[in-house]
Amino acid sequence: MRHNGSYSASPRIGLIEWLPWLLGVAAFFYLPEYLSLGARILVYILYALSVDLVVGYAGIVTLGHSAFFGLGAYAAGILSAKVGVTDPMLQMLVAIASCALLGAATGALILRTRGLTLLMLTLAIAAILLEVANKATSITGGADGLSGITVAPIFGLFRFDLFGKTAYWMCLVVLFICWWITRRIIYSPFGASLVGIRENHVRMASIGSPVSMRLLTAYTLSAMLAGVAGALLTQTNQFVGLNVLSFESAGELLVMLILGGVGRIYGAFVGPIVYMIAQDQLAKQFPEYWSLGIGVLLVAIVLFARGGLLGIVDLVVAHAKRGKSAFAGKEAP
Amino acid sequence: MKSRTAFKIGLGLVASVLAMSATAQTVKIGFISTYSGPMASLGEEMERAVKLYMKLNGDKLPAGVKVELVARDDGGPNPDKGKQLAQELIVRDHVNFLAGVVWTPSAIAIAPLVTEAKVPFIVMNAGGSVITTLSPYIVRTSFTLWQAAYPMGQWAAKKYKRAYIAVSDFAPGHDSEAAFEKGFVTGGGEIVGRVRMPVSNPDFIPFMQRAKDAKPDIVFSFIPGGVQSTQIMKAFGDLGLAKAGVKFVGTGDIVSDEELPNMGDAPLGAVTAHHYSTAGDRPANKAFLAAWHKEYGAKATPNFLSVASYDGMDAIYTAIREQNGKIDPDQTIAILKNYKNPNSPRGPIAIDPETRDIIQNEYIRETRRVNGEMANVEIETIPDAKDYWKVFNGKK
Amino acid sequence: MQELIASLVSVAFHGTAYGMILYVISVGLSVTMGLMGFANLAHGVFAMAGGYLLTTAMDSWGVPFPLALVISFVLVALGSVVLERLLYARLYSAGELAQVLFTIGLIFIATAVARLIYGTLQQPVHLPEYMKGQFSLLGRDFPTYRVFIILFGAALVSALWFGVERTRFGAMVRAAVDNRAMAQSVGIDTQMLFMATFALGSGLAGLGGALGAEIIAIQPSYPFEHLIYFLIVVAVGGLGSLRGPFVAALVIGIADTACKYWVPEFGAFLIYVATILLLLWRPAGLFGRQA
Amino acid sequence: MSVVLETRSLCKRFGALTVADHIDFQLQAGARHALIGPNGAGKTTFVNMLTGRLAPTSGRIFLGGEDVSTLSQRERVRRGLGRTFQINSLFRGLSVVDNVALAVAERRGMGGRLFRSASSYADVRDEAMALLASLGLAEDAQVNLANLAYGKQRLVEIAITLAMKPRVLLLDEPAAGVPSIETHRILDVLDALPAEIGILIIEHDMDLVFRFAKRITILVNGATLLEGTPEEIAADPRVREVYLGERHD
Repeated sequence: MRHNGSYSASPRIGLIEWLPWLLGVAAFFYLPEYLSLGARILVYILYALSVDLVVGYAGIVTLGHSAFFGLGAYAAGILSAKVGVTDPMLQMLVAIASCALLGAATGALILRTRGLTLLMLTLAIAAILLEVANKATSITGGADGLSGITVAPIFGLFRFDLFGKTAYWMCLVVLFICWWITRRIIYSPFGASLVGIRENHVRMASIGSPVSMRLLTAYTLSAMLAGVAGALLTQTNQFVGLNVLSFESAGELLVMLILGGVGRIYGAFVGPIVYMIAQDQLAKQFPEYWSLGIGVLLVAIVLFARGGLLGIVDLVVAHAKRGKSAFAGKEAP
Repeated sequence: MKSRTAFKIGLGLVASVLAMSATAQTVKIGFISTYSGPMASLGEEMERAVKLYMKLNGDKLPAGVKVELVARDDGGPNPDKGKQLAQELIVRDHVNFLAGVVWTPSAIAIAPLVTEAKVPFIVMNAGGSVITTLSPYIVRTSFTLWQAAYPMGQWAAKKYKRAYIAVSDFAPGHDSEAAFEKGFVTGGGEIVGRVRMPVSNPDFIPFMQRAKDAKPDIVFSFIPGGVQSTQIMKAFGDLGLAKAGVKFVGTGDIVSDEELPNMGDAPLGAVTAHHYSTAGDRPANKAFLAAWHKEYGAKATPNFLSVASYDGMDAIYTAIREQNGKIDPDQTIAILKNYKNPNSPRGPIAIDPETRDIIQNEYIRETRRVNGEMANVEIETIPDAKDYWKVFNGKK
Repeated sequence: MQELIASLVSVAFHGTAYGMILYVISVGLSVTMGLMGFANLAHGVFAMAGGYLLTTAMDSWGVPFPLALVISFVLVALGSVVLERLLYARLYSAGELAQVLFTIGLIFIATAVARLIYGTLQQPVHLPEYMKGQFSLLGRDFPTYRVFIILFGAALVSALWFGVERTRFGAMVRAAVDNRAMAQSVGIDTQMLFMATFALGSGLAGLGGALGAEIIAIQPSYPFEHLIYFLIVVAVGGLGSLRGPFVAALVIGIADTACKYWVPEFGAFLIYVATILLLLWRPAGLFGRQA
Repeated sequence: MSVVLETRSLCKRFGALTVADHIDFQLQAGARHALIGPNGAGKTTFVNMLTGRLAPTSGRIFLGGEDVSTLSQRERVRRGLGRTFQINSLFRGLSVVDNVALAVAERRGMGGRLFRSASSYADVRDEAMALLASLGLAEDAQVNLANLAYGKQRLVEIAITLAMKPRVLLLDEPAAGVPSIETHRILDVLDALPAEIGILIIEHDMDLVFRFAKRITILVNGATLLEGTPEEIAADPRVREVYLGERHD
């Protein structure tokens, strides 16, 4: 099922859309030793969701979203390690604000361009942040990473523990809030207009849509989401390293997203879950074959299954439905 | 309904299979090192040493006690990966010891975890001075960069006046820069220039050119050993610094023993300070080398990472023996604080009870051709070298 | 003063050598992107393959250095044709996102294959004796091999330009870059042309990777690590142009070396900032046609 | 009658090539005006300058008496300038009704609302549905546009533009690609367009032009050759000269 803002489709949250949250809560009770992996997965889901908003919905092909993920992570980390602000909510707010600023400022400059130029600009901006983080050793820790991050208990009550219980809940709740907001945005007239821009930006401009402004808004919102994800990563790891800003990790995130399916919200859920669990189980034993497999999978998806895993599910469901359509009533549009 | 029950059972199964913990008499050692990425050779040197020690010393364990090594790859200097692996080793695998760790940043990132989980952590390579101060559960059997670079500076100051410093831009590099500078400047030398180079895969030529153009008497360098040491040696040679009368000095990393055969003549005459060289003329070292060659072939060469890992395992085995296989973290640390080995391949070593850091001999070595092979020949010994950073700064 | 001149000469020399390598690697990317409109992020794979072929040819097959360079060029060009026919060609009309993801997938595969065959270590290049040491000119020493790179690069660039300006093949490429539909309508077999250009561009990348193995270390993460520099050369130079990337590569090579020499504390920061400013000023690059 | 769209001495050059050469043009309110000319005469360039997609090299454009020469596309749309495209320019991944609703929403100025869901704006949907019904597309409202027959896609093209409630409508070859036996459906739709809209049509199908237009301007080599009623144009010998061969290729 694709989730698009539409003037004729109901935005009600379907039953199946509650499934991930059910699983999320169940995992806490059934897999207590895997909570830190779980928290990391939740963070990457949020990160993927933010990328889906720009790449999948607004159609902005960016390779530089790690800039915002990294900025959020470093903002929270620096605030704690260098300024001494340990309150997680405050860290989160500062991360969001700085990503909003960077997103708006860079977006205003680069979203006028398209194609290779845009790709290059997003890449270069992420590269600049990486270089700054690498060289401003006294603030960021440089290649050593930023350690000495302490995070105070949430609301003074819940301490971040070794097993990652608190971190897991924090990530789950924050992801839930961000998902809810993102979903509303996608189903709003604004979200519909983003899809319009993705499908045909020339025509959107000709019907009087402020295309650049819409893209800038989407870009900034997405930057903020990525910033939240980054800050969460810092708080769960209590450490920030340069690789949050690296091109490899940006590429890896795109892999997760395309694996799940682009432009359909839940692709951002399915992708990281499948990818990271597989990685946890397989990558340790077969590091070489792991990246070989990822590469082959990516090529295969691009060539044969552009919609990712969820796209395949759609096809199967559509096929099954067609089989019984003589009895089934109206088919969902 | 049915499917939900099935789901619950499935989850439960997965959880219980994965949660199978260590049996009573198995001591688990979580070992983190680098097996992939450009620095993969480092992990191999360490793991070979650990496995060799375990193979040769199985009989030194108390009856019924087994040691299990759980090895993990951090893929290079990725502190967050290292930290994540440590967390998993502690929480999922319930290890009794953490060991290994090539990179100082990773060790720093892991420190708070071992404090919270009370898991003794034996650092087998990472040489940043600060590490042992970050947790009471950290013991180091390798070295610190201050230990090598400070005496190197003192030694160089007696012969040369002008030094150029070129180090990798991360904590160990910064440490060695500060340590060399302190030793060299206190001894009356002058630093004529400095540069910090990227940590992975740089082209050293522009940096060495810059060093050459500053016209120093010596270039002091630290880079994370392995293949990079060959690269920097090549750059030093190609730019003709030696021909221009510039001496290359550094910590032992720039002339790692296992890379010496690849370097050609470039390192001839380089002077380095280090705690281990395969050319070290000690019975313990000879025995160690013999065992190594027997196990891994005549061409395989151990290096300082191997020795630190070998000694680290000896420390762990000592702790296991003295507690008869029942590992209590605090008691372990108490035992390790007083660990001594007069017959390590690198000479006598001991853990400083005050700082939990290593005390060992530092050797000033010159790279020479011995019997047609390049070797780091020990020419001076500085006995019982501590971590000078802690000495000067009163840190524990 | 004397010292300043000495440093300027060093920077210009090493920067030019680096720039030559960047150009030989990237020029193919510029032409294929301009010609086929394909966002090929995996171009660095060909350069890496060239580097590995060089070291393998020399160390395992005992091939002398000059012949090893030829082998790198030829084998990479041939290999790229297979890839082009089997995979790339299916995506010429696909969207940019699909192309980007596809080529990232290729990078993952290449990285893994390189690791499986060669391990993770940087490949040492054992240059022949006559390429080692220094070359004295005007009282200064220059590393011989880098002098060779500059001379070889210059010769290659001249040959390439001459070829594209003066041969029939070159004329067809230029026509197709200018206007594909037009070229097709006057009877140019664009499919063959794509294939040949792709092979040439990839072969050059392989040659550049081999030639530059001393400067840009050959190891599995090569295609990821240096991608941004290859892309900068193309984006700054302008798509589909031969001269643009040359100017861009030299400027970037020299600027990068200058930064390392004088302000190493800034790293590549200044290069990236300059790239962004330039692309904002001229989105199609220095020599590209502005939309 | 009043002038709703006017250009004064509009020029466009690409390097040495002049594609619009001092064009003075007036469109009356409620006009049915056609712009014709041989291929490469600069018709599409002219339309692109009117809408603001291309900036003229010199000259001015007035919309309802206001100088809009430097305004963005969006500003001109808001002032009542609508256009259709020669090659379908639609939102292929969306349903037909959403194609139109996007335009309705933008006109009403709520296309950028962030929080309430799009489907809660029933008035937007109803207006879009009504418009589709008026073009005979009510049945197809929920169909994915990419699955719609080509001729109907041409109608959606017009529907989107009408949703903007334009005062001036620029139709760029509305019948392009539609088999000639079906152009009558397009013509029916055009005939039924609200009388108050000033329409400028660019079309190669001369039957359609002569049946629809009340006034015709001929553009040759970027300059106005002639303007007049269909009868005057048909009678002018210069037209035959320009079009000789053109209509037979």
